[in-house]
Amino acid sequence: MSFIKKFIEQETVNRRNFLLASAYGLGGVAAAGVFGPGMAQAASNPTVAWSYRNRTNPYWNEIVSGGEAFMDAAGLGKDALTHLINEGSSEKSLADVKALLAKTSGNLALAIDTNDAPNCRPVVEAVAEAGGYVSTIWNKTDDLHPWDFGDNYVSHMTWSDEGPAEQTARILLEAMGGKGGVVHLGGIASNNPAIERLNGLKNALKDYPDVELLAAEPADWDTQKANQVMSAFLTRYGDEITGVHCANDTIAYGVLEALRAEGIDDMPIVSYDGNPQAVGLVDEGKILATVFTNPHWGGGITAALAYHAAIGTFKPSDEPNEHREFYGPTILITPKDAAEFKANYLDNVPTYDWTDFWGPTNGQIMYK
Amino acid sequence: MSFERIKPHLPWITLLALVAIVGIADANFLRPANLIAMAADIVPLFIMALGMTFAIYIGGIDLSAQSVANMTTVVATVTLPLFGVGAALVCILSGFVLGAVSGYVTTKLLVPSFISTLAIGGVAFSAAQYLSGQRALFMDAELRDATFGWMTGSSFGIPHEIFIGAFLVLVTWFLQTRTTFGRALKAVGAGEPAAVAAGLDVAKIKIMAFAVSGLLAAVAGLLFSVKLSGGSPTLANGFLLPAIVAVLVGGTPLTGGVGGVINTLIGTLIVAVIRSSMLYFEVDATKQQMVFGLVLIAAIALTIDRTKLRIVK
Amino acid sequence: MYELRKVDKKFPGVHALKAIDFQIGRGEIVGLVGENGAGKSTLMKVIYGAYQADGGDITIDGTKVRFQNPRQAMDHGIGMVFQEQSLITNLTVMENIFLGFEQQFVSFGVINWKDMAQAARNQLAKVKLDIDPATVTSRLSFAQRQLVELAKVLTLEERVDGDLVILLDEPTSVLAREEVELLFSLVRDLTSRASFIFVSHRMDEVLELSDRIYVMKDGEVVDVVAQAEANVDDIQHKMVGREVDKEYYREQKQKPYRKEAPLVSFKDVSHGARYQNISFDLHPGEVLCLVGTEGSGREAVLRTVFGLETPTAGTVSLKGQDVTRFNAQNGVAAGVGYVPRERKVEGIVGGMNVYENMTLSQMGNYSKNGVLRISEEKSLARDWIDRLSIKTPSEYKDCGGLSGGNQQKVVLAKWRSGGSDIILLDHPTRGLDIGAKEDVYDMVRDMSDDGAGIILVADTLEEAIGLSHTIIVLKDGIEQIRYDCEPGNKPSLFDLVHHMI
Amino acid sequence: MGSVLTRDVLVKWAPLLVLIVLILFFAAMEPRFFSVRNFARIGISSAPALMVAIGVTFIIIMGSIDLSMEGTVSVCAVVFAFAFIAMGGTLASFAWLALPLALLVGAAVGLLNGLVHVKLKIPSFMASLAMGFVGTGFALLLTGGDRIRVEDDLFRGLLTTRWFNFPIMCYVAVAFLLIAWFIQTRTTLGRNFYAVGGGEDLAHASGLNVNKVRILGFTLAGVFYAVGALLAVGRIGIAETATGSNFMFVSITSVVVGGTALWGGIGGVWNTLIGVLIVNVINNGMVVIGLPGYVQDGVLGVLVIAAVVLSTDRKSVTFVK
Repeated sequence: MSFIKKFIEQETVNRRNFLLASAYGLGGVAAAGVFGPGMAQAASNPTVAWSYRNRTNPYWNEIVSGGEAFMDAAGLGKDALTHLINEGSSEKSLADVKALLAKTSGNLALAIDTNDAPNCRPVVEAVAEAGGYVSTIWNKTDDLHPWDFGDNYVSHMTWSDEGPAEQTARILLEAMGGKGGVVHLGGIASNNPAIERLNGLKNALKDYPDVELLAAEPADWDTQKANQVMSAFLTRYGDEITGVHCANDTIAYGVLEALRAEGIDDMPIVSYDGNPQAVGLVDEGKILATVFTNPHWGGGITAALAYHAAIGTFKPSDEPNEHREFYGPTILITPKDAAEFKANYLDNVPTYDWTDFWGPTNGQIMYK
Repeated sequence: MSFERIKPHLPWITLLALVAIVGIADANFLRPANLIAMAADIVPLFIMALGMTFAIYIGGIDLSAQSVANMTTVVATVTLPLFGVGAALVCILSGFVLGAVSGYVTTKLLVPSFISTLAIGGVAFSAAQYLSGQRALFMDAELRDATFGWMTGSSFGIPHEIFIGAFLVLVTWFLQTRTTFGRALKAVGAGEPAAVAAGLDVAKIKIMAFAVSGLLAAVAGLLFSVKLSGGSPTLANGFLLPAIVAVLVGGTPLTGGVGGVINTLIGTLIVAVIRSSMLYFEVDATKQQMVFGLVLIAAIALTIDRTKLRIVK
Repeated sequence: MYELRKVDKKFPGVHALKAIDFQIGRGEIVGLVGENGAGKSTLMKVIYGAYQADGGDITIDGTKVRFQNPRQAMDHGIGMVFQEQSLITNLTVMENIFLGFEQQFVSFGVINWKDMAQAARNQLAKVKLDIDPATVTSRLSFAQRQLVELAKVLTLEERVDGDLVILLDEPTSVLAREEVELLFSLVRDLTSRASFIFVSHRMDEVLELSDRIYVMKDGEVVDVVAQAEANVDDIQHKMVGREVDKEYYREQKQKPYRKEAPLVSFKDVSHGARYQNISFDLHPGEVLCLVGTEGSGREAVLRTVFGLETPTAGTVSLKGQDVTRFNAQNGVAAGVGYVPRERKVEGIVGGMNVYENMTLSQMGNYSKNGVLRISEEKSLARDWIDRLSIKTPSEYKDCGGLSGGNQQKVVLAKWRSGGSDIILLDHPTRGLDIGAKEDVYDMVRDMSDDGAGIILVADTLEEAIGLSHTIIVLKDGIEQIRYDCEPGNKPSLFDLVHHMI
Repeated sequence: MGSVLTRDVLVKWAPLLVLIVLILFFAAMEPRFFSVRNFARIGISSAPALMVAIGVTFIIIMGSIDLSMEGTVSVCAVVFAFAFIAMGGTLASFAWLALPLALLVGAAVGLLNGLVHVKLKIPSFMASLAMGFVGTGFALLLTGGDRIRVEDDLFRGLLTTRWFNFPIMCYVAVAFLLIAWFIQTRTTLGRNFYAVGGGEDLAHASGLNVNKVRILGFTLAGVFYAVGALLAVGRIGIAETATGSNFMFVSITSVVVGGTALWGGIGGVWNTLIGVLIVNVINNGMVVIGLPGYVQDGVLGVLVIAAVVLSTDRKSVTFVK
């Protein structure tokens, strides 16, 4: 009857909160607590939450596993991590964050991908106003910076995809012998990573004048859509296609299956993200390269940053800018190192030091 | 008091019961600040649901609402530097026109609204992608605050979104109950052949209903765009199903002529409460969607007034 | 053989059946008459199992039975031929006949269409209908469909041991006279196989067909009359509980119309295959009746006047203005009011209340800049509720919940209060009881006195003759003959029928 | 009568004409579109969609609607994959039992869907929408978000083995199409769908157990969703919570484009075949002729409207909602 037990515990806590609120009320401070911005937080026991897109994507599962690993390492227990799932809806993302802020009275350490870049500002503003601490990854508009929010906006991490995508593209183009035609299957067209990964390919193509970019179509990060788009590409370009550049691993799966249906099993393909399944395929040589962004570490460290800022382990505003906005780690995986990589990162997930916040990062974010 | 007498009041009784249940679980939920914030956050979704109400009220559906809102976030962001406040007008007008086109395709070309609005939604989505150059755009913060700051500020501790929502409820409620248009809508929804035989221009009324739906979807997109200070062709994703659910849970069934904007207000709040209750009851991440579905079935089973449904299809 | 004893049925607030005793013998045809709301339809629903009685016994050949649903009643040989169209039009004739009982043609899960077609042919032969059983029902005429419905019920014969009881609910309402004759002779033939309960508002038909007649009023059987002793006046008296005006159709109130500028004028108007070269003038105060069988073009003429149909040739003018664009809005604006046959579908909007229905066609008069003046609407509604003595608790009552007669009054009030002076009546008394019919006749006379022109498609020929100043007989879309009908100099039924067919 | 018959014939064949015109159009724009290999590709993308669309066709013929297919497909796919792996992971072992198991699960989910709709008296739109959430949620609960790979070469033969240039999954789809056609024309249940769609109250008054027909209809639809799920897994070799996504709007659009009316009683599985092919030909054709990605949604929308306009018997319709 854990439910009842939990219920009673909650009730006790609530009553205390309620009494506290009333006490403030007598002192005339309640208005600030109820309507105004939150009070300075006591650095004890913040709720730790991860807000992400969904659970149907291996990438986010890795993120979650990292978050949970951090919770265990910090002695909080992984069940204590609160999950906010936005299902691809910025509206739900924001509403959930606000609801959680209300529930925890702002005593919150939040790690979040805000789903769409414009959603980042209201989320950060809401957290800052309530006195919580937030670390973001991926989606953020360029005009928004952690240092504009004192301590409450702890950090933003993103991955510079253009460079690694260019690296994979070069591997692909080399495998194609520097000639022929390449097609690109991208993510949701307006997503930042999708744009950067295509740019990476375009950058690499400048050095390979004999390779033609036949087409670039969005496949929405979706295996089935990628499968259909690839089929249609095969019709349109047939043998002209001598290489496929995929914006991520899930797209590559769809592409592989479309090729498999045609009995083609030697097409050079590269992808991105470094999912375990994709790493396996790299090991088998079916994918020539993918880029590991270490979502496990990303998931853990983002939660760790927010948590440690919340409990006062470090003071974000004392940190230099490169500790507030930085690129995450990327590891290029090719058939040569796939087996080793698999052994090191996937079969045995390394035990990370969750207080080494900036060790593996890749420098401050540069805006163009 | 017999059950029959209670029936019409079931939607808001359900709402109160849900609020009470969550409140008992965690009294924090009942803090005025929380309730107000929750209400304010649901406003863009509510505005879309409000528009959807008109389409459903005449027995149709508007599946283009989300795409229209998506498009408006882009249009608003793109046109803000060009037209200032005029950007709002451009948004509203484009939503109105797209809705009217859906209505035209439905009434004149006899394509069921389920398909016609889905198709027009595709057109709106394409337009959004084209206009945005397929990337997320953001508004200049100063320009936004100068032009639309009033939308997202707050007075007396109450966010302006709530005033906007309340204003639109009043307007649409007035439209529904006190105007010839609202009366005609009811007639078309409840008995289209009779409305024809009474000499009403049914096609025009239906086109207008879809146009209003498109218009309000555009307003929802505009407000959301201002709130998030940017636009993207996928920004409003995830609005559609909750908006439809809000209308249905409020007690406006798809058979038409029953329910209305007040029902949608209650329905939206029910959706908001169910959604936050996931947090308050700490429902496991992998179970949330299933629980949402189950609670939804229970809520709909409670709130729909079956006496008005001749046949349950 | 089939008997109800002291059967009671109560609904919330209504005691619908009060200790009904009812019996029917083998091969008997029993008529069932009563005003709307007298309990006829409730009684029928109890008989065929749609409702369950609250008290009393139902026995077949002395054995007590109780039906939970129509299916169980069918298994005991009780079948129902429904009022209106109850065949599913997208199915074939044979599928309709065996709907719900396909199992007999199924082996190993597969329907044997050949067997079913043969069996259907046998059923159709019983009603002397020679059509391909694989025809899709929507292609049949109304009369054919009525016969198919009868054939469908007659399948009980094969399915059930023992005797059949077949309920006929208003089977003649969509039939022309000669089709009615055909149906009646068929029913008489079939008494060798089944007993019939015949329900109709057409008193003459009930008298003609039935061996005995049950008269119901207020949920009770007030009398049982044998055919020989029955006469229309007596029965009507018992049904209504008051004296029925001898001058049923208010002939004494008929005044000559004013031969001034016509309200409606048709000059050689044609509409494809529906009607050709129709010309007439409708004057203020005139009641013009279009007479003909189903499909003779009378409804199409009405709908053209209202603007729902666009003619292919000829000139239509309303109050001297030629109509160029045919749509209902223009019709209403010119003062045309349309009282459709499908009252519940086209006449009133169920789900809207009395005042909303009354102003539906004239919201412009009760609004400014699109904003309604609801208090004025309500007072209008109260006014007309009084004037037409509409039986409703208030102007807030949902029109869908009113009785047929009162719904019709609301429809008429809608047009009259809006100042419409060209009134199109399509079967205005269809399905109404006598009291309500008389009210409608009164209203027709009142409107005519006020100078409104009325085009009528009547429910019965008697009604047409009784009410009209002018009768035009149509056949296959072509005018056959035209009668002037001053009181005392009216054409006979025979005259009309002669030209109709 | 002559003119009536011509019109009827035209109405009956209109969807097919639309399909042929589309194929000719795309072939004219890009000759490579018109090749057996491309038709096989269209066949592969159509096969799972066709199964799901056939399932919902039965529901739509009854005049109801089913929006639960995304959840049902995901649940069936995931359960199948788990069972398949657990029982040996190859068709050569007892793992083949996972195939009928998936169909059973589909039937069970469909049955539940029908029960919620009929027994709780909730209109099918709402009931199935909510049940769709439950289904997707349940699939998520089962997988915890993981993807399950189904690598067995025998099973993947659905995609990789070809007879006459078309992979086996196309033949499986055709076989189930024929089964659906048989159900539609030769069984009581199939005919009763039309009766319910043509006039539910009348069918009820004729002694038809309408509720039973409805529940069986949803159950049958569930079975076809399960077949769709199997083919979807066969196509990409992965079962996941997202296996069912995007099926809802595509399948209903296909059904309507094929000429089955949303108000019930008209249409059938052959219409659905044509509808599915029309939608997939458009999708394939747009990429093949090199239409930019961002206009594809809009073009699809316009073409769908055009196809529905051309392929619906509009004379039989008085008004549309």
